[in-house]
Amino acid sequence: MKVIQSHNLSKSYGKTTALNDLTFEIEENTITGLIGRNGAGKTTLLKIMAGHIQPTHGELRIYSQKPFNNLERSAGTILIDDSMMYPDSFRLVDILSEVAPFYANWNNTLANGLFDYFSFNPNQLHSNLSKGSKSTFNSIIGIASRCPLTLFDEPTTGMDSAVRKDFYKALLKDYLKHPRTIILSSHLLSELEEILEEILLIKQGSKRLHLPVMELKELAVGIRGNAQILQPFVEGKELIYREEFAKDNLYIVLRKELLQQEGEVMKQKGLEVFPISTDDLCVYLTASNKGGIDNVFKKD
Amino acid sequence: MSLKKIDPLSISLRLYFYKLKGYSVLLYGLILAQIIALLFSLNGISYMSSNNGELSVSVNTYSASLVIVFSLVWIFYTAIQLTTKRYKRIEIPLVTNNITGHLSDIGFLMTACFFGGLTSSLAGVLLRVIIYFTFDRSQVIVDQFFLPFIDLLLGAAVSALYMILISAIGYLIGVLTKVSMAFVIVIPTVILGLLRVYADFVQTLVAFFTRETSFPLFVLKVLITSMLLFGFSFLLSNRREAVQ
Amino acid sequence: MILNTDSIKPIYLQIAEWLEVEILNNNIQEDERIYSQYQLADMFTINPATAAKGLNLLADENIVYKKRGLGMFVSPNAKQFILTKRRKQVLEQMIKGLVVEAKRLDVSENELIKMIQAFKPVGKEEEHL
Amino acid sequence: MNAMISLLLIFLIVIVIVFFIPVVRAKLFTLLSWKITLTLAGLYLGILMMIVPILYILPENCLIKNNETKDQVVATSQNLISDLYNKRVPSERDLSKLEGIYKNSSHTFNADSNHLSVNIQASTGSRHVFIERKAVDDGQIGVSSYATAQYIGDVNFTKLISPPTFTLQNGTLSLKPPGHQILNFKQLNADFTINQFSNRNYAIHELSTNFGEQIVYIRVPKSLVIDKGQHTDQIQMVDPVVQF
Repeated sequence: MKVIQSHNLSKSYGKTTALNDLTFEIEENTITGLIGRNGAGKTTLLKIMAGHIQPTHGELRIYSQKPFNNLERSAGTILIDDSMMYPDSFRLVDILSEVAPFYANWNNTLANGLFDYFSFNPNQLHSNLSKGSKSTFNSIIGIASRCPLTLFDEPTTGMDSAVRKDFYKALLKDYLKHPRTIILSSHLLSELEEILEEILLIKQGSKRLHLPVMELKELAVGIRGNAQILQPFVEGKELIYREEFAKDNLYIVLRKELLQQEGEVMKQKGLEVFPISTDDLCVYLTASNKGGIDNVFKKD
Repeated sequence: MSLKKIDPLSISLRLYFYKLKGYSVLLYGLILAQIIALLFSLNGISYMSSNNGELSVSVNTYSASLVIVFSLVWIFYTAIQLTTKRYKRIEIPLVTNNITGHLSDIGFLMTACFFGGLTSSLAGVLLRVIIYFTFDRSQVIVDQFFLPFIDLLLGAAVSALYMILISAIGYLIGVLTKVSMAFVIVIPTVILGLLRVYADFVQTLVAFFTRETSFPLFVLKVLITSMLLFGFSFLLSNRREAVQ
Repeated sequence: MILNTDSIKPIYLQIAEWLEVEILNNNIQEDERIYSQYQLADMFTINPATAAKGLNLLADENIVYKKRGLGMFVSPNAKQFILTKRRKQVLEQMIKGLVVEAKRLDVSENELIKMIQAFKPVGKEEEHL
Repeated sequence: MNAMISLLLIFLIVIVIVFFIPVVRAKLFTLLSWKITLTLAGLYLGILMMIVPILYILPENCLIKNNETKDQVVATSQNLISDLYNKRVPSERDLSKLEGIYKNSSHTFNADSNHLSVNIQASTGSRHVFIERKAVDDGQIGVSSYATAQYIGDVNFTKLISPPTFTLQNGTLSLKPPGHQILNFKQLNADFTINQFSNRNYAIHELSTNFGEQIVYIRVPKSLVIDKGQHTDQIQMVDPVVQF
């Protein structure tokens, strides 16, 4: 069943376009990674899903309802981001007990268990937490609320790597027991790649890719070697990335399916053919101009 | 997935209790304002004296009206505050929509009005007791010293009603400024303009409430006006996006 | 075992290979029930869909078989099959690389064979994943 | 009292300022959880409510009362003065039996001489001295001082007027005024919220001051010689029998 259906979704703030003609669907009870660079529109998309803002054009439906100003959707959705605020008269321990009544599936044992595990001081104020601790605390709420649609916007900002791992582990373990639809946004794919099922890659508000994360690893292939030998093979093919380096050396990235049987031939001609890590691939796919930062320095 | 019907009233009630606890800090402002007003009140509100050479006679008049006035200022400020980003952001992580957000805000304001009305009215009693014990009793005039209990209740109800009215005005102003920052300039200009050019109109408007001598009619006027003001705030903000 | 997340090798392949090794080492007997996708997801902190793909890979090769409602079980001749497959695939792949590299380094065929014969592995044979 | 109020006010204002400094506020809020806040607010309301019964058990007879018959009383005392000047003495001979007249001192001296001169210090205000000759020669001089109705607003403060002091020496009766007397009354006013609906006349009292007159009434033995000295116009004989 499709939980989220987005159709030609666009959102602009004044003259700036945050989302541009996004069409995609997300299955129920999957974990999807929303990947994009800073400013790609991840937060805007999540806010539309959570019903905090409404689209400028097109529409997004969750369980076939528009989420904006929709109480039913609000009850079934939680968006965890670093702008979450709690009243100053609540200590951390108060927040957990005060937020609980709003979520039908809230699990107190889990919330308190995680709270103790991450050794929070129950009497601290939310606003006095460090960035990392705040992210951790918010994530506890995100996991324990067990909302049918759980959205995390850059949940691990400021967390140290041990806590990150624990967070992903906790999220996955609870997901296995209580499946729900989870969307995690991040600018970095590698740290959450394993727990994802799908990946939605956006670039400047537009969809770049939406596919199972397993396919991403085999999507593209990199070839490196002498430019004269390499050039004829890739002539006329659409390249994801191309970089000339050293003397007569060329590095290109292209879709695997474009290569077919030529791979073996290339290897025998001394070209290096190798898979591309998902992180690199995301960087190439979301790069604003081909050639990357090197181009800036080449102009001299 | 949960597609079961969510009841806006029960959510509003949950939000109301959340805000009652969460915003409770605001009550310190009210209590402080009332205590300061009470201390000001101990200096009397009016003074007259006459002298015939051998004898000076003066009368100092005391009233706790200032406590009510301060409470009104507080509720006005508080109502505006509730519409600001700072407070609206507190709703965001919770289950809410515009209606439940407003209803719970109003719930909080009503509670504050009830509390403020009662305490500001009782402050008059405290003022009397302080005067009884600190001044020369033989020079304290008995008339209106012992307020009839029924008047005390009436005073509390009327103060609460005035607070409700002012909170509705403040809330609407707050919402207007959220709709467009232009209102931050427009509202004071309009008020000043009205005062200057249509002073009579403003007076009539004020007198509509302050000159009403029938209590039931007053209740009706205040409640209907407040409902209209709050309703207008609802309409203005219903399609507004949450704070960014 | 901890997955090598930096590896280029897809995680479902790593899972499938790990299960093969478990079978080779007799940690899972033939006709014994193998881990479910959820157990694997929990053990390795991976998405259950990824784990399922690893299991399906084994099922496609008849290393495991499905029993309706009971889960997946190791096929009776799984161990033998894995050994044959590994010999064929892994070794062949390595030799291919070896030959290409030898050519680049101008090592003749005879020299290469001598080098292979001269190499005496120390200790036990290691498993490569 | 005022100094104390000012101190408290300054203290409170400092608290308010501190309250609005973000850093201090944050520190403060770590101490003020909603439980504490609501408890304190409840305590505040509770204390105010507990004061209500205290107000109603306070004894009221020590407070000064209003007089509803002010006009009549003022008329009586003015009539008395003119009656006395017209040598019509009330038959009781004790003026305080009249409405609105208050006797604030009474002395009896033994005459130490066969004549009497009355010494009234200058600037004693409107003090009328009346001398009545008794029908007998009992050698005793009776001096009483009276105040006629004195009002501020509706409050009759006649009884609070201090009497002059009298001394008799060598046939001279000296009258010493009590010095500048200050009366500072406290009147309470119901809050505007109550006044708006109350049928009682709760508006601030009309605060016209009505200073009355002070009368010194001296009764002397039949044959005493009276020497009016320089105060002829202030000393009036009220015994029609006696000839000068």
